[in-house]
Amino acid sequence: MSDIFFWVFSVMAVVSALSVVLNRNPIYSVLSLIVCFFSIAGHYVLMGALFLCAVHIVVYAGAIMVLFLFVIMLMNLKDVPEFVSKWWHFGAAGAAVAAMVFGLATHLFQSYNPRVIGDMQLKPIAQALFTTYAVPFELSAILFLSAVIGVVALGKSE
Amino acid sequence: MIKKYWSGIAASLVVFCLFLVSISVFLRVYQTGPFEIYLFNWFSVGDFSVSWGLLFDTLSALMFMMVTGVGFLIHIYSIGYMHDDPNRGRFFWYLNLFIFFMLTLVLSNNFLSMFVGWEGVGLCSYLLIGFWSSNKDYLIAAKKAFVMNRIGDLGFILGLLVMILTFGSVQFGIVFSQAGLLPIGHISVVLIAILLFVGATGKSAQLPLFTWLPDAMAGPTPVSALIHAATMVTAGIYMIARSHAIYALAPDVLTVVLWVGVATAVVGAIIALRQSDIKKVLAYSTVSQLGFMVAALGAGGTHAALFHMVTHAFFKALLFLAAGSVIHGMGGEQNMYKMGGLRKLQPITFAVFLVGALALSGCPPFSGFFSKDAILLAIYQVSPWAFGVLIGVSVLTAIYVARLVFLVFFGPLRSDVHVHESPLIMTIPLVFLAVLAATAGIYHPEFEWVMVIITVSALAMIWWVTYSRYAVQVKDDRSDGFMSLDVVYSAVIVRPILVIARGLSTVMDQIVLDTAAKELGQTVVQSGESLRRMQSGSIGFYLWMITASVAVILIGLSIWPF
Amino acid sequence: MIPTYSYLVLGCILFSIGTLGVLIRRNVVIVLMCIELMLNAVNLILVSVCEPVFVFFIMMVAAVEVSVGLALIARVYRKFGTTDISTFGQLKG
Amino acid sequence: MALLALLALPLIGVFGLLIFKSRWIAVAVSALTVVMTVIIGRYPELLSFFTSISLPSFAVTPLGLLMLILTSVIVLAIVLASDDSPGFLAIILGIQAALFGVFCAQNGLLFYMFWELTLIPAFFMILGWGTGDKVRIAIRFLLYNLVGSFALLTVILYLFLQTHSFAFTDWMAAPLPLASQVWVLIGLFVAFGIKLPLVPFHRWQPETYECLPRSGSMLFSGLLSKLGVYGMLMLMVPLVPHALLVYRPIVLGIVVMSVLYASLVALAETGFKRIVATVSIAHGSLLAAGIFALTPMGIQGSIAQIVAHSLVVAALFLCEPRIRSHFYLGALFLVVLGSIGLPLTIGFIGEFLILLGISQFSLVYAGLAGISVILGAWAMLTLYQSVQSSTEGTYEFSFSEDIVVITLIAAIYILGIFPSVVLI
Repeated sequence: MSDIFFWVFSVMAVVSALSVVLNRNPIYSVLSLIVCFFSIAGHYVLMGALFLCAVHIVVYAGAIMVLFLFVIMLMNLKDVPEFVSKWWHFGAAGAAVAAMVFGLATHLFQSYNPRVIGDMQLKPIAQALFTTYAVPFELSAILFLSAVIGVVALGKSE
Repeated sequence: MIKKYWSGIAASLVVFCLFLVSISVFLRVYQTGPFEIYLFNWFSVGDFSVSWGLLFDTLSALMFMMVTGVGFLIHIYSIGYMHDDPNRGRFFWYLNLFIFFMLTLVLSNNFLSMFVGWEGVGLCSYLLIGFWSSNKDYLIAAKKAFVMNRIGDLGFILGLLVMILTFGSVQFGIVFSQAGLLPIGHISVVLIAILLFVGATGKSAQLPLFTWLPDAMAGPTPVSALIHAATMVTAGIYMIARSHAIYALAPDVLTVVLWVGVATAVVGAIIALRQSDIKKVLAYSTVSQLGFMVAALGAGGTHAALFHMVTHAFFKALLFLAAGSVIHGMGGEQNMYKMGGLRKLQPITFAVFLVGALALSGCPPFSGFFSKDAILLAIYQVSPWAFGVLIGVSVLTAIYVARLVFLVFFGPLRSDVHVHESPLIMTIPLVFLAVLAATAGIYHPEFEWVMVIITVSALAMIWWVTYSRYAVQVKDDRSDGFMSLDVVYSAVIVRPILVIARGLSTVMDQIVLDTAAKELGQTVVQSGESLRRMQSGSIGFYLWMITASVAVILIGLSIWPF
Repeated sequence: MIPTYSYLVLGCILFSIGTLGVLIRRNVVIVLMCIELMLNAVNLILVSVCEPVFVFFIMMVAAVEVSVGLALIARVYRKFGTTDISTFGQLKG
Repeated sequence: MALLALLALPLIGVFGLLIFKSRWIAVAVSALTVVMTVIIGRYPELLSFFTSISLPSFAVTPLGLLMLILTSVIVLAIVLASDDSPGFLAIILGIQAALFGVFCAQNGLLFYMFWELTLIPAFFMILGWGTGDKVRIAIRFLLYNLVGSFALLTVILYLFLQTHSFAFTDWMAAPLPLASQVWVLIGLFVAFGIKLPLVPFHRWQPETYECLPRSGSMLFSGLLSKLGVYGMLMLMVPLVPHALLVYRPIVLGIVVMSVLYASLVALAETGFKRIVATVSIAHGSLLAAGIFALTPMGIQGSIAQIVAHSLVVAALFLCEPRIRSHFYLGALFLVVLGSIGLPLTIGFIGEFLILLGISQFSLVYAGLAGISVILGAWAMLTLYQSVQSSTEGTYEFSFSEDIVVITLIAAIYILGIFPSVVLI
């Protein structure tokens, strides 16, 4: 059962990701990205990380993607050339990516160790966040605050 | 009166007390044999340690007595000679310091503290040669003396190093007893002997390092008498005599020593023949006589060498002091061609000078005859050739001495200064020294009547010939640049060193090294310039670079893991 | 059951697609979206090895990054009148 | 605790100077450091008395203690003799603090940190108080020294990767293969050779000394150059003994060449400070030669020579102004004698033991190094005589300068007669 869902979500994620990259229209890209995020959320459910799934949907689909949509709709992006102009740029980019993924994979496959998913319930995460990771957690709060201030400062017209 | 002379009197008193000590020490050594006094440990590193200590045996007691005795007389003389010098306090300070270092040299019971004295007397020599520091030439002469002595000192130091490596000690007793266990011609012993001899050639003004001694006459005349005739320059003789146990094991080195001495005697005597400066004649004569002593040491005649060293200390100090008296009377004039006829104007000086001159030429009843005789006898047993050469040198000695006496004391006065006899405080030490120079030989009264007859007749002939040449009609044969090794040294050693130094400083430092550093810097700057062009501002390119770099790092890490 | 390396492979594929998008797209908004895609690929792998706290932090940072990044893009768009990445050449040394 | 106080004291002095701007603070602080270092030397158990605050990475070794005492004495001499502004004195105390750190550090990272820390005040000293073309000279000084620091850092990181520790004890315990010892040797040789400096890394030194004010030259020549020697003794010899032994003829050859080179160049130099600086290169190289002879005698001699050279060169630069009074001509002469290593000065003990140490390895090298005895005497006497016969002379020494000069000279000679204090 979960096998089927795994494959379904996987294919969905890859196809929608490709569609993000390859679509000429930014609106379609955003919409494909939403699809991609939902399929990743599906994977989270498959792995039993329900809380993370919820957070994922709230943050990405709820907040981030709305931001993207706003921005795209606010700007006139009609006359922007969507892809790099020369053919060899594609080649160089492809080669670099291939090399990087190859390098990554060789490292990761040595140390990859999938774990039992059951640990990822809400309580342990909260406990870890407020004990072991208390300081980074507080720091991220400061990060948010500074981001708010920064965005306001940036968005203010001169 | 006292106020003016107090520094000199105090200094003389110190030396006189030391002289009294030396007599008692000598008597004790004579009665009960040698003894040592341990003072304190100087330093010790690992199992090598050096301590300060005094050794009194016949040799050092003799030197002790000679240094303080002659030193005392010269101190007294200096009171008169330096009476109107504003810096006489400093002068006596230096003289006393010299006595201190000289005694350190001769009384030490090990080679390293002997080296302390060795360097210390060189320092005092430097200070006293350059005593009149307003004259730049004197300063240069002082520096030359110091640096040339340092060349010899390097030999001494290296000799000490080999000695420590071989015997693990610098203590006389240990070194000599351990050396006795080594076979004749052992490489370490030969090396030690030759290196120590290099040191001796510097200090005792042997070929090739003797050229500083004539220049050292820039110092006040009592200094020339004390340091550059009687005591310091005999340090090399003392050192070789002291370490005869080592030299006895290195017969080849002894041959070298013999011939260096003979060559020095020849060169010194020949140069002395043509000098116009009264002190330069005596200086070259000292070089020549030191050559005699070194030759005697080379022939194994340690006793003869030491005997000549003592008599030479007396008569050469006498000659220098009498010459000082002449210079003093002439108002500072040192050129013999401007003197003449002084025997009537300075009768006491003339009388004592004559005694010294006869002793130097080896005239029989005077001390010089006996000691030179002993030397020649010792050398004859080893090398008749050297003996023959030295006989020739003796003849030359008689000639330049006669020339000196006739030019200065006979004939008419060739300048218009008012000449006066020196005060009593200067002449009394002269008389004392004259007595010693005349009689010191009787302590060793072994001679052949044949020698007496030959010497006297030869001397008479020489004096007769030279009288007509220099007293009746002055023959101007001065040639100060004659056989000047200075020119050679300057051209072959000093100048090349300076040229190399300047070359290193300009070519190597300022061109090669600075250019290399500059080029290195330029390369870095230029590579920065070319790398800067990669920073095009294109974000797409940056992103590409980031990806590629990550790829390179990751693949590199998997290929070459740390 | 799901094969052992499946999430790793999926993450790598998504990550490479995201990187490719970063490299070949010229619209800076899309580039930013591709970066989000890459972050999500990493998140996926992290969840599969049971590191939920890191995922949590990455999400936080991603949110911050997107908001500031979009504000910057808006600002830049106002200044240059375009979101074409190849026209931004001011980061020159 | 005592060590912590010692390390902090110069820093307190720096802040005190910056706040109150009175040179007496510098005098008081440096006098206090002298007292403290001597007390630590006399009663080493004080170091472990207060164990509540322990500094595991700091310790006082016998060599470090000697360097600490030397540093505090020379700094006191500099501070007493100077009439410089409080800012300048603050820089001097800052360098002292960094030097204390280097001499106490038992950990590569701290060693490197303090090592670098000496550079910053030194750089600003040249920039702020130098004369002549000071910007260029300061940059050149910094670049040369940073190259050395880079070499040092590389070696430290390499050793960290090998041993996963920065502690000296762990480094000494780890056996390195000969091939890597050679690289460590080269790196450290460059690092310490630039600091000392050795030929051919010496070009920054004469102009830097020339450009600095008198107190600065005393500090640079008397103390900062000793960092290189300290590093050689503390790190090089224990870390790469095998490589040093194998390549001793080459390393010693380079150093002996450096001795000869600098002695020769000193003959061609003009100007008091440049000659002293160049002779100082020769002496420093001789010091290094004593170390690289790798014999107990040579190392002992080097340690004695560290003291000798610091005292002598500080006194020489102190006497730098052209003075015509007899007192100062005499003082200068006595110092010059110390510099040419006349017996009865501590310089002689150092030079003799160094030559002895070299001769235990090779008499030829000892002879070559010994030539500097002649050339050095030549150069220094020429220098002295040029001072003696020069007619300039306007500078009047103050009472405290008199005291400092007399004390330094007394130290040079008393240690020469009783050298066992410095032969550790």
